[in-house]
Amino acid sequence: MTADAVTLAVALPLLAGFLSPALGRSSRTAAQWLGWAALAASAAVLWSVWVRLDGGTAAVAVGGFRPPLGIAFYLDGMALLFALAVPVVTLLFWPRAGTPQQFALTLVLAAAATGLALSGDIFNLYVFYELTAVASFGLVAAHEARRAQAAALRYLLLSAAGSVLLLAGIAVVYLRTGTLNLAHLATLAPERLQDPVGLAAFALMLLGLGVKAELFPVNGWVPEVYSSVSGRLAGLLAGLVSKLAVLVVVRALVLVFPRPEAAELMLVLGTLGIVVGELAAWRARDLRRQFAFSSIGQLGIVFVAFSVPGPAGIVAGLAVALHHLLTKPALFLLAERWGGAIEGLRGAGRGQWLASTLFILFALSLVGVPPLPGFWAKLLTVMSLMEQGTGPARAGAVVVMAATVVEAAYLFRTLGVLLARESGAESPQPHRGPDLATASLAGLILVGSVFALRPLGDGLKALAAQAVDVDGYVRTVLGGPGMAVSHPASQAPGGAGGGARVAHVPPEIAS
Amino acid sequence: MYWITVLVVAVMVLSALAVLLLPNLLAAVAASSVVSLALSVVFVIVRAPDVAMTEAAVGAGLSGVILVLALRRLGLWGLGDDNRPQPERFSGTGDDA
Amino acid sequence: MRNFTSLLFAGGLGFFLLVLAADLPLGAPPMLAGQGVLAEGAAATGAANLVTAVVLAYRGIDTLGELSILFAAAAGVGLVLGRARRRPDAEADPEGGFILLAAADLLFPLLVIVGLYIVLHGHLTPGGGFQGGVVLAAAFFLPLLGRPRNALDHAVIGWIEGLAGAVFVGIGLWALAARGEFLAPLLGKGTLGALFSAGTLPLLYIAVGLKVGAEIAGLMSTLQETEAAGS
Amino acid sequence: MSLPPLEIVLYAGAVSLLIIGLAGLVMSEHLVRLVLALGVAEAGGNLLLVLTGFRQGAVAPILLGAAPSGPMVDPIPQALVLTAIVIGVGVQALALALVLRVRRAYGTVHMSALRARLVEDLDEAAGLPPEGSREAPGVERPV
Repeated sequence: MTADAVTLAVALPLLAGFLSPALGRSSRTAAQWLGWAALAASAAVLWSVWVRLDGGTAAVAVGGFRPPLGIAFYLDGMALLFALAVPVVTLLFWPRAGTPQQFALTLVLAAAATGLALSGDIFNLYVFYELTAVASFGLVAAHEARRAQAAALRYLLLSAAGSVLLLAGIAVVYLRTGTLNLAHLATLAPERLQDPVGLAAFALMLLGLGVKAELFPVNGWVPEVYSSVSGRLAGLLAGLVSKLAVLVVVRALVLVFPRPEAAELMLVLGTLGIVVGELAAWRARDLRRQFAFSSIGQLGIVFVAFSVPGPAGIVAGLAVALHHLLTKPALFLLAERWGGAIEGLRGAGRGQWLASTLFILFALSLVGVPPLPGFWAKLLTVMSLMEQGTGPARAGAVVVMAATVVEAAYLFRTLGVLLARESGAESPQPHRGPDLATASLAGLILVGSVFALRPLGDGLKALAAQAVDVDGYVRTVLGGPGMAVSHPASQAPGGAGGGARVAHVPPEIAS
Repeated sequence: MYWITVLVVAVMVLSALAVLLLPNLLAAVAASSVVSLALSVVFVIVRAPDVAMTEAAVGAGLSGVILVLALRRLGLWGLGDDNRPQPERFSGTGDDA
Repeated sequence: MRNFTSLLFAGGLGFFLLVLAADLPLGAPPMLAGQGVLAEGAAATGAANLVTAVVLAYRGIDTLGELSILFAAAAGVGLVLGRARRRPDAEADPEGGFILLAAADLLFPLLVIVGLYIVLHGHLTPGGGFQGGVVLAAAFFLPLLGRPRNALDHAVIGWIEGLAGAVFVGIGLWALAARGEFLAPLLGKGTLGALFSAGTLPLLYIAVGLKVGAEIAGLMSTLQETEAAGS
Repeated sequence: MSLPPLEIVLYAGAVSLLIIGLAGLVMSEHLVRLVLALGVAEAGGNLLLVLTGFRQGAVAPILLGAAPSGPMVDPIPQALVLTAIVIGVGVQALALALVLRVRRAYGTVHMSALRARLVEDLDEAAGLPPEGSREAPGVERPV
């Protein structure tokens, strides 16, 4: 299978999604199997491409148009890892009880998330980002409870405002550079985006993408949405979708805006996110919102880690992000099992030993207790921050460590309540098995990774080295056979055609 | 040409302000359709006929119809002052700030 | 207080964007990718309308994403308002007046023809699947305003939008099988400016037009059928 | 005293729409007006994007006859805006459907009332006692 087939990973779930509601009118089961088949095929395609590339990188010109003109998909380890996570996690968190419409929206969400991981064109990323957004609004609003609709509306308005900012940021970038391709932008950025205007464009895009990534000033929707929807959907949004938005931000930071100011902006917003999220989680009085706020805090750590330039930051960020991708959805499933106010859970964990063990495991890893992966992720983050040595980075490291203490405080408090000896007023009924199966799977992977720390670390380092290799990215996307023939960027930007002109000599404006 | 552009842009911006400031929502919806129409004229001026057509069909036509349908279902189909009548605890402070 | 900070924020952003203007190459954009499309777009795709060339060929997957967004929005509206929840008072809705009814009947064939024309000439003149689709949706929705009792059949709409979307993806997959590239242009380019030219682009636009038309018609009739919110 | 060039007028118009729309989004109270403000902001963004391809004295990017009759404007931003407009109307329809549903469920069309009731609802769903004495709910939500 050639790398070009990777477009199937986006196209097949979309195809199944389009047909699902119509098919579901006659047979809901058929629609469900169609969806599973599409996701499985998508995973198979991505897996075979990954095996074929064998640690290398590749670019796919969608439609066969050479990249600066057409849209390119870029495949490296980081992109394929997250793209592969999409169908797998979606299958695990499939809305089994849903309607064909919900199947369709879930499939569309999966296709869009895969696109976010693979695409190398900023406007194409915007389209996929909007698609994830609209699909998740629909999925949130599909819940019967009226609070889900209110939460969806508030989420929609915030997210749409963010999208306008993102669009404005893209417009500024396009006006400055005349291109949308990330690789092409990477070649032009040193010359055209290294000034306050470029920083402004990054800030606009960061705020726009930050809505999904639960970044500090634009995350008001998080507690409302996560505590109104089913644990499966909350897991999908918190675990998967937020990580892919972060991935897009990281690509933009590495390729297009490699300035210390841009990284510092991310560091500051991430730090504020940690502070606000962890303190709110500490104050929260019910399990769902505690996990929602903790998710904001964890995403803050991810942003802080990624703000460190170079491979060290990428390794740390990937470690925290993958760890959170594993633990938080499982915790949301457990929260659905118990649900409700923390005080009402007194003694609920006794007698449900598997669930309680899993909860303890995830809580310990989230806090960062030594042998577990969460510890290594946080250690990497703090070390890379300290190595950077600037004032804000040190402050960030201190905040990450302080956040650990707060996390320990509230998670152990919750744990104490769950395992308390005396029973609460009413003992909540345990329900459905499948949720526990998914959570157990996550737990097994978590424990298994303890014994594979070295290969995992090496793998992450390889991914990070690839991800920061801007020259490699540019060569792969723009330098392919038959692509460099009349690449417009190779002409001097001052003289090309009648219209191209360098930014700093605009006579009309100077007058 | 220059002054036509200035005039259209002025109409567009003033209608946008009207969308926020008119107390009646039906009037505000009408103003938002005027924004879209003026915008589609601007698109013609900047040599974007495809976009102009889309903006006129989608922005002014379709979204106007959807908004009006929604207003009808909300029972706000009238020319009164929509900021007051809802019997609510938090009445519309700051709506027309 | 909240208003004050908001105003401050908006004012700051405005000031900031206006300052940006001094540093932006307004009116003389660099157009690096744009020049390329202008230079080779017509030859590469066979479409006289270069915007169509970009929409369907160079950035075809954007258009697929856009169709999916409209699809997801329509599905979301269906989920939120609920098909089952038909307005109990719909039967009591009065028929429109003579003028509305006559206009709807007269306009229906006219709008269908105009809509199809716009869709079919998308690769030659301004317009295309999206604009034509909206006109088609209007053609089918207008009679509904006059006769509220006749509802559109949502099963039919569902099949049209599903199949039209499948056709779009299917043409893409065909290109993947034939040329090894998803959504690559197929078939002969034809003479520039002829109705039958530009290979698969007109077919893609027909799929877009049907899908957009079906989705918007379904969306509007769902809104029309839902019960009044206050009741 | 020379007049500002055409692009500046258009750019100012686009930025004004963006600002007016965003200001409306943060300040409006009525849900329908929030949706309208969103539409205005999107219109501004779209105009800004189209302007990135505009150049003086160029013609529309459509080939009439054999040879192009002079420089053309950039077709790429126009294609992008076509996409953005359709996305905008989809989001708007979904938002209005949600407004209708929320109005039916909560009986309010005002944002602050909706937010307060949503928080009450969430507390109730979590089995928390409706507590008035809880320190300002605004502190708990990071916005």
